[in-house]
Amino acid sequence: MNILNILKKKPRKTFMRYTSITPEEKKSMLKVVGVDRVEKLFETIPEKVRLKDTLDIPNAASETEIIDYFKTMGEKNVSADRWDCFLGAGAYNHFIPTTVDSIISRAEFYTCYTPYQPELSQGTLQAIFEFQTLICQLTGMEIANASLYDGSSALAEAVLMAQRLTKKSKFFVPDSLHPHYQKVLETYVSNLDIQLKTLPLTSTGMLDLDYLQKTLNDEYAGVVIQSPNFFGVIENIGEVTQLCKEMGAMTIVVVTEAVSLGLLKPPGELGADVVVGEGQSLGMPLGFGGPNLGFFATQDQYKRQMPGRLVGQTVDTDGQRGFVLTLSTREQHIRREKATSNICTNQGLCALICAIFLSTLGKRGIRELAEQNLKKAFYLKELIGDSIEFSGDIFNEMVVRCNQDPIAINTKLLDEGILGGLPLGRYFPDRSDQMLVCVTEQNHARNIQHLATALTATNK
Amino acid sequence: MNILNILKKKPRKTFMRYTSITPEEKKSMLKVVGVDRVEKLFETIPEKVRLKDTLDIPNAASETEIIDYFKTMGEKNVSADRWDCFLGAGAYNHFIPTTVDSIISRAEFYTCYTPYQPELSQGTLQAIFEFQTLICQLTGMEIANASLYDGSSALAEAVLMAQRLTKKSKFFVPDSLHPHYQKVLETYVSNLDIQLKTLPLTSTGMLDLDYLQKTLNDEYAGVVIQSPNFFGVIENIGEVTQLCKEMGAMTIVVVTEAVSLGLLKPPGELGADVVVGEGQSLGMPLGFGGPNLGFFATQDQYKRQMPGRLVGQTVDTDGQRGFVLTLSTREQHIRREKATSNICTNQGLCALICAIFLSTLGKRGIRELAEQNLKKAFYLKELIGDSIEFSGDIFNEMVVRCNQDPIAINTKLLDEGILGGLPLGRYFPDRSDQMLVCVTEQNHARNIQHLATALTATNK
Amino acid sequence: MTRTFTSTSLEEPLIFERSSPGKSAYSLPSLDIEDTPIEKIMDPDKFRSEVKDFPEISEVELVSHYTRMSTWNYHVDLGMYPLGSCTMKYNPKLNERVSRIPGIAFTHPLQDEQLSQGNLEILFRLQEYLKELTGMDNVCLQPAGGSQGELSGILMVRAYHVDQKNPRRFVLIPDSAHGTNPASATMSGYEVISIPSDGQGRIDIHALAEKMTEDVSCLMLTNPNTMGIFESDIEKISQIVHAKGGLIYMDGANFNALMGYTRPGDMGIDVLHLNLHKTFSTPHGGGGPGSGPVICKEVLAPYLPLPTVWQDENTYRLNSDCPNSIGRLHAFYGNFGMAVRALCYILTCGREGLKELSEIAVLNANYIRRRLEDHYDLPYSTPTLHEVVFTDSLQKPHGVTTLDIAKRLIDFGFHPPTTYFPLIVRGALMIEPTESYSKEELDSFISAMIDISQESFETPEEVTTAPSGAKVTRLDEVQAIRHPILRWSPKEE
Amino acid sequence: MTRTFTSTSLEEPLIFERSSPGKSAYSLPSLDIEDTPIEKIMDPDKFRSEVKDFPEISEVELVSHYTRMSTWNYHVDLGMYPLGSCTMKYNPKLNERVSRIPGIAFTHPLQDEQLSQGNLEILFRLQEYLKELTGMDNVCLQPAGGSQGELSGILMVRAYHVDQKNPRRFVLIPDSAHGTNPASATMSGYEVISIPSDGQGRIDIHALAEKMTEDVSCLMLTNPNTMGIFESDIEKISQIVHAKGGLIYMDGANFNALMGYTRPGDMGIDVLHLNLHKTFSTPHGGGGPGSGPVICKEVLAPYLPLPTVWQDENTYRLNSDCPNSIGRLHAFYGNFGMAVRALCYILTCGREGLKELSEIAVLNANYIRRRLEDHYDLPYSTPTLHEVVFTDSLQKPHGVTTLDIAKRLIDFGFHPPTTYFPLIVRGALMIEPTESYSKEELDSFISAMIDISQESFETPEEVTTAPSGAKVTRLDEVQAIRHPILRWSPKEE
Ligand SMILES: Cc1ncc(COP(=O)(O)O)c(C=O)c1O
Ligand SMILES: Cc1ncc(COP(=O)(O)O)c(C=O)c1O
Repeated sequence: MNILNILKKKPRKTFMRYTSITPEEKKSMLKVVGVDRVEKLFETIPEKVRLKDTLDIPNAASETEIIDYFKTMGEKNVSADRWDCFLGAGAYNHFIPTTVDSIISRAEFYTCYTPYQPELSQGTLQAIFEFQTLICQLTGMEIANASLYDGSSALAEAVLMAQRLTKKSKFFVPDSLHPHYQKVLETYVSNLDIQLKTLPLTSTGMLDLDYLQKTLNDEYAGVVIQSPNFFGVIENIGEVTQLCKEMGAMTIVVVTEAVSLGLLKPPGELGADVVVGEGQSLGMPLGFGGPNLGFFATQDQYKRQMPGRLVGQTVDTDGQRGFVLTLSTREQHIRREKATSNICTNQGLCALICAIFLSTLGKRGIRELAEQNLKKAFYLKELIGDSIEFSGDIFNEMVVRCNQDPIAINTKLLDEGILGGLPLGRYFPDRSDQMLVCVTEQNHARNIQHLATALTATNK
Repeated sequence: MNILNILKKKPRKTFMRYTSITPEEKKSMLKVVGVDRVEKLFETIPEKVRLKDTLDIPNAASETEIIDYFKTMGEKNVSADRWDCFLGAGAYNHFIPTTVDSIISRAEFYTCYTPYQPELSQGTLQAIFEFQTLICQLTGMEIANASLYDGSSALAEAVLMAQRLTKKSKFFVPDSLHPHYQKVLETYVSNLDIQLKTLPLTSTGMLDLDYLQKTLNDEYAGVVIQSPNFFGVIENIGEVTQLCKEMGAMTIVVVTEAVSLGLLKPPGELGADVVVGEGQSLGMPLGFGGPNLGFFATQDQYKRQMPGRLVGQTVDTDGQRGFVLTLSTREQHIRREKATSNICTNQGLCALICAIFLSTLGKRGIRELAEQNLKKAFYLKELIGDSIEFSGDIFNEMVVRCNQDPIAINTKLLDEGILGGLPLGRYFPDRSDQMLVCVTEQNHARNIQHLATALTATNK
Repeated sequence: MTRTFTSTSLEEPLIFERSSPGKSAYSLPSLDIEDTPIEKIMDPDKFRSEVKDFPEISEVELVSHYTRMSTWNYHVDLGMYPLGSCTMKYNPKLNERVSRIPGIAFTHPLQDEQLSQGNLEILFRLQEYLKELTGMDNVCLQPAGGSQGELSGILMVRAYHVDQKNPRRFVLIPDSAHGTNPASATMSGYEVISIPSDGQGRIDIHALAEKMTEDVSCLMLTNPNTMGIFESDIEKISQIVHAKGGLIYMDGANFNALMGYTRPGDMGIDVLHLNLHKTFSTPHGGGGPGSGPVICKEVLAPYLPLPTVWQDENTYRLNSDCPNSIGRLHAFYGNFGMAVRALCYILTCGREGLKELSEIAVLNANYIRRRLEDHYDLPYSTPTLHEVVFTDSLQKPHGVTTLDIAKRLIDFGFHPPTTYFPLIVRGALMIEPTESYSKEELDSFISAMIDISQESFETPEEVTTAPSGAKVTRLDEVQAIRHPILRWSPKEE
Repeated sequence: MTRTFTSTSLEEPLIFERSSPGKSAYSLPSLDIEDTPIEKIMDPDKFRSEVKDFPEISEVELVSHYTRMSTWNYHVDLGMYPLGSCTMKYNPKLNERVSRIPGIAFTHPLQDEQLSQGNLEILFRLQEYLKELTGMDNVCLQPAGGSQGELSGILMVRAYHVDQKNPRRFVLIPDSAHGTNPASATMSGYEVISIPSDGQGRIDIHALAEKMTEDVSCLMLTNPNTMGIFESDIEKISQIVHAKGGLIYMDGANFNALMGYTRPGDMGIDVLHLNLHKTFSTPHGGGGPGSGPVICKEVLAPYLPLPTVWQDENTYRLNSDCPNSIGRLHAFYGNFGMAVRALCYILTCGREGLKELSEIAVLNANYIRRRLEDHYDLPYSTPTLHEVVFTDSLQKPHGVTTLDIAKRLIDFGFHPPTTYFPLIVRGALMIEPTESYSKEELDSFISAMIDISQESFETPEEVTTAPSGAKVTRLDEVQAIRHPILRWSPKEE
């Protein structure tokens, strides 16, 4: 639909659909209030700042027009429901069981507020308590919060917490961290007493442990490590936590592809102090990058320094189990400028999605899902052979060196129904011949083969 | 997806997703029951009739495969969400407010049974009570039942009721009745003591009142009349009921396009004894013809001869209002071979859809909707001019005489994104140059113009 | 943890009582043509002034109206719903999803066959699978419910006999049959002869042999029957009926007991219906829509309702040219949306899955039977399959009836079983657990039943005054009948 | 008709307590490549053996688990939810529908701009409308919640001052402000100076003038403030702050009071955030996701977070080349799905509709205020807009506190108002009705509040022991803190 149709429409006198007061009732209510016109209620707004003109906003559009409009917008996009998508890099195209949308479409879950009144919010509270537990199990950590905005701000919050705990200010941040996470982290710490030091990587694609060993000293509050890292390579978390422990630095592990935790040793088991990451893989559609789900897990001893909401178990006056938001003295609404974070609204419904997703898959499903990803990525890797940039083990993403311009390859693939990988030149000028490719259980074998052919083709 | 993919799949050992008993539990339950294998429980089935082979049904398919399969099927169809649809003839493409699907998707409504246990079914019962009332208001009748399968079987049930009430067996059925309704009626009465007599139409497209006046006598149990009729023409219901009253015959009015009742004088006001019809227009998608909604409304005096379920208001032991299925001594589960009908399961959820639809539109909306249909159909009629077959007033359907083969016209229109009308040759060989065209609020002005041009084009 | 607690729920008036002039919840497409006044189009005498008393409410109120009302219903997603004969199994969310795919949901029934190949393939495929599952030769998906399936089947039987030059006069129906059976027979122009059940809850084979004459058109048999008992004399029955030139109709409402274990086609059945809304998981919708395909042997195929779908090389076609067909039963193809869901279910479960479903359904019912048989009277000791029927005869001396037991279950957080059906069992309590629910849920139901039995002996008034935990207490059904109020009317001013 | 009744609800254990080995609810696509054992792919030492204690349940149980739990929540579709400051308005179903259109929902954030023109148009259009509604010059939709909007805004203010060669040290915040304001200031590297409120519930202008120095970076003002009072000295305030080179940040959480009546841009505001999950009807989701666009005047535009969307002839582009930007706050574009819903809402309501919503919201709040002011203490007599704050001071002498009143409302079928906020009002009861609900609903709330006040005088223990009609009675929050149990753990054997 041409948006002009919306603009052209005749104005509608009243807008009753989302309000429920009739003109008659309005009159009687005004009478009770003691004014004759509703405008009178706005008289505390000084005349001078009152709006004289009508807003330059279109007139009300009908339901049909609106649906047509958004459908048209959808058609102007390429999307993973019609193209086979090999883009990853922090947002992953995984299967979403039908149960998820069916449950979160219950108004009981999606229209309610943060569960400040626990007696009327036990459904949400119990679900978040389950979510916290599932995240602990998946990461191998002791406690987890009720969610943060996304993986990147979760990382920033982890760095802030490590600074508070260690009272130190230097952090190592690897070159293999998702570049957007790097940027968000920089924004969050920009005016605080925190310094970020880069940590190089080796030809395996893993961070340079020798360099870390040589340079890490007791001035460091922590080391950030992403695994699988931005280039898809699985890091040796255990070695890093070892080094950190020796120097009194905290290890902050970032996970952008949470499905990997279904198969890989959990960071908690490898000694991580904080595990943060992005939960989008666990039930959320790509959604153009949001809403997604920051998760934050750590050790029990840090619970009073954690950011974000926490649901805890308690009992009611009859001794019955119930759940409440707890340890809120960490939070802004109690502690104000001394809070552990400014976060208030978080990603509650996404935490619920994640809990439904993980409960649907369960112990066997999460494993099978992770294995499928590994196997399919390996299948592509084998097809590509020598052009894989890094030698380290990968989960479901890999960097491929192309003989042709990656952007041109993608353009060609698009016509074959394939949404190609991420040309790395966008972020790393020295990698402009490379593409970051992701393979999930959603990609079809024949398209993986297609992709491999396109990626390894030589200039004609 | 190629269905062969489904067939090829490796069999899955257990199918837990829709069952909830673990292998361990199964064992312990078998022990309680006192058998060692579940097969033992089937031993009352004589060996000789037991199935030896495995079924020739595919192995279980995954959720993704199934979604892909049905999407592929959808793509093999032409559908009104992508083509502008001018087909009517008993199934109408009307706007469906978003509220409808949102409410009926609540498991509380769609997964429950017929409300035989009223204490746990007050939601359904109150909704049906409201539906019955809305149908009464719309048709101008005194009572209405909780639904029948569709408009055609509702008509058949009306004829059977009229026979029971009048103890007479002849019925007039007009040539302008929907041909499928005619067929269904014939099936239902085929072995009963009922004779159907045809009633011709005139060049107005309306039934021949003179003929009726001349031939109707006191042997007739009733006269069936569809308005707007199959050719879109609005009948003179009042005149028919007048004649019927004089002869002691009942007037059964059939409405296939229920939206017309938002604007046209209700049959009840014009003296109809029974008003039956199809409610699909009121909130149900075209759905390839089903599920849709038979409605049945009549006068209070006939309530004990009505077919189908009825919800009534009563009080509980505290004197509180509540609703129950009532007057069930008419029904098969009480009266068995003497029941007023064999119907049991009806179209409950469709009745709910209809109630939500009508409540969403409300008094003003149903009028506006009906007026839009009338206006748009009139717009097409004016564009077509002389080639309109019948001179009678129409609501939103009309018969057009074409200079070219209607089927060929449709083929051409299809490429322009238009799903044309119904070539009448399929039903009436002498009308093979004619097309029954329907215009609703959903059709775009530009496509109406296109259609008019195509319909009136002369042979090149 | 106890299973239930009490809490505050919200009342809600009738939509008409919420209405006030001026509110509205609708939004129609804007008219994109020049606006001609309707009086210019037609004689205003044809128009009504308005739909009197139609509701006027906002969208917000509309949503809260139905949302509140919805909370008064018990439903399958909440827990076990052991209504016997109704097969209240889980209705998969996936079914709902695929049935709403726009290319399927927004198709017009009269669009050309060539433009409906996807839908026709769906129908065809379902036809094939149902034939395979039942061991029959042909099928029509048109009947919109079980009872319409019955009507179709009996009409087909009649048409067959007419072709044999005698429609015959009677239909034999066991006294344990569902009410739709005799009603469908009547609507087909037959008279019904009731056949008693024997001491085991099966059809009395001697009575059958006696009543089976050459004036009998067919036997309508439910198998397993409404006691959940398999008619193990089926071969004998078949012999008796067929020997006299009669046919056997099978009411397949209880097919959930049989999948993968036996097929009507292998036991001498000539025609049957299935309830897709029972065995094949399509939702009951508070009373429909259902779907009752009619399925038959070759001998009856010429009489099937029209249209059916057949495959012609790579094209699917609607078969409407069949001179002996009993004709149409539905304006279009029946409840197509239910066929979509049923096919989805069959593909999801697969051959092994379907068999497993029947196994678990039968296991669950037998488990309940065993656990409750010391507490409730079991009228027949015959083995049962997917459901079990108890009576209230142990509790009745204490003034507690089946109705009371059913209502009391509500307070324990369960939907009651089917009551007083089959009619041949006095005070029947008919329990069908299906395969869906967990052992915890079954155990919890069993212990509620045992508790209620205890209460019946110790504190019977707790049972006879139940329910107290529902939207309403027991409703006055007599008043509803004596003074029927079948619609809302505005208060007289 | 009374508003409520009590009924039986179902309990439900934790998902882990429902789990038994061998059950499963999942169905993954089948592997369409040759199956290589994972040990052949990677050193098995990298693998975990399993996710210990992960749940194993069937789909049926999964659905009933969440369905039962859902019934323990109060929600917007059920009735009035008068949580002050939270704008619990109706969340249109249409928003949900359009946000799920596959071409929108399944787009990858890193796909090329050219392949995302639909999404970028959506973002661009929303940017334009928000600018118009607020009278500001530029906007970034990235902040994922109100508090992230605040953080962005204050970081922008800081970046501006840095460009003026002095970041300055303090941020002024009225004592009535929401907790996120001071917390965001701290995270931006500022120290907070609290400004008291005056006797009318407004910011104390003299105190402001006193504290406003050249070391103050900005004032964070909520307007209307958390008492629902418009800061009518806004021009004066603006003058005071700007005279010292400071800027004004406006917390726009209460924007639902103002649409079409006034615009922050016209009252001297330099930067603000809006909560799309309040004013623009995106659902609260039990605690998010929300969206907190940051909107500014030209002078701050260079500092906006990246990326924003701009239009270049007929193409929409992501702006990421802006050297003075404070940088990114989110891995991608924030909660895009909420932007889709907010745009849908704006297009649905249109210019007249948005204004009308604010009018009705303000009327409803004033109606409640007038009807309750004889029963509850009103701390300020100043006129209020969209919400009203009472206290418990009339009830307290009888032992009934704000907490008690809030809990008692539960038994009357309402969600409680916000309690004990703003902090400057002792025992605050903050009521925001929004524009959504009917007069019947408002009247019913009012009469519940009056009844509770009566009870406080006559039978205070009814109030102090409330609620009795919820899933749980009052919960022991102290124990939750003293012995935190933040996750389920398997019972030790
Ligand atoms: C045994 C039996 N036969 C027939 C029917 C009738 O099926 P329907 O309700 O679909 O008409 C039922 C269902 O109620 C039944 O239980
Ligand atoms: C006045 C006010 N400011 C800021 C916020 C914070 O918004 P958010 O929860 O989106 O971070 C809120 C909401 O709780 C609020 O009420």
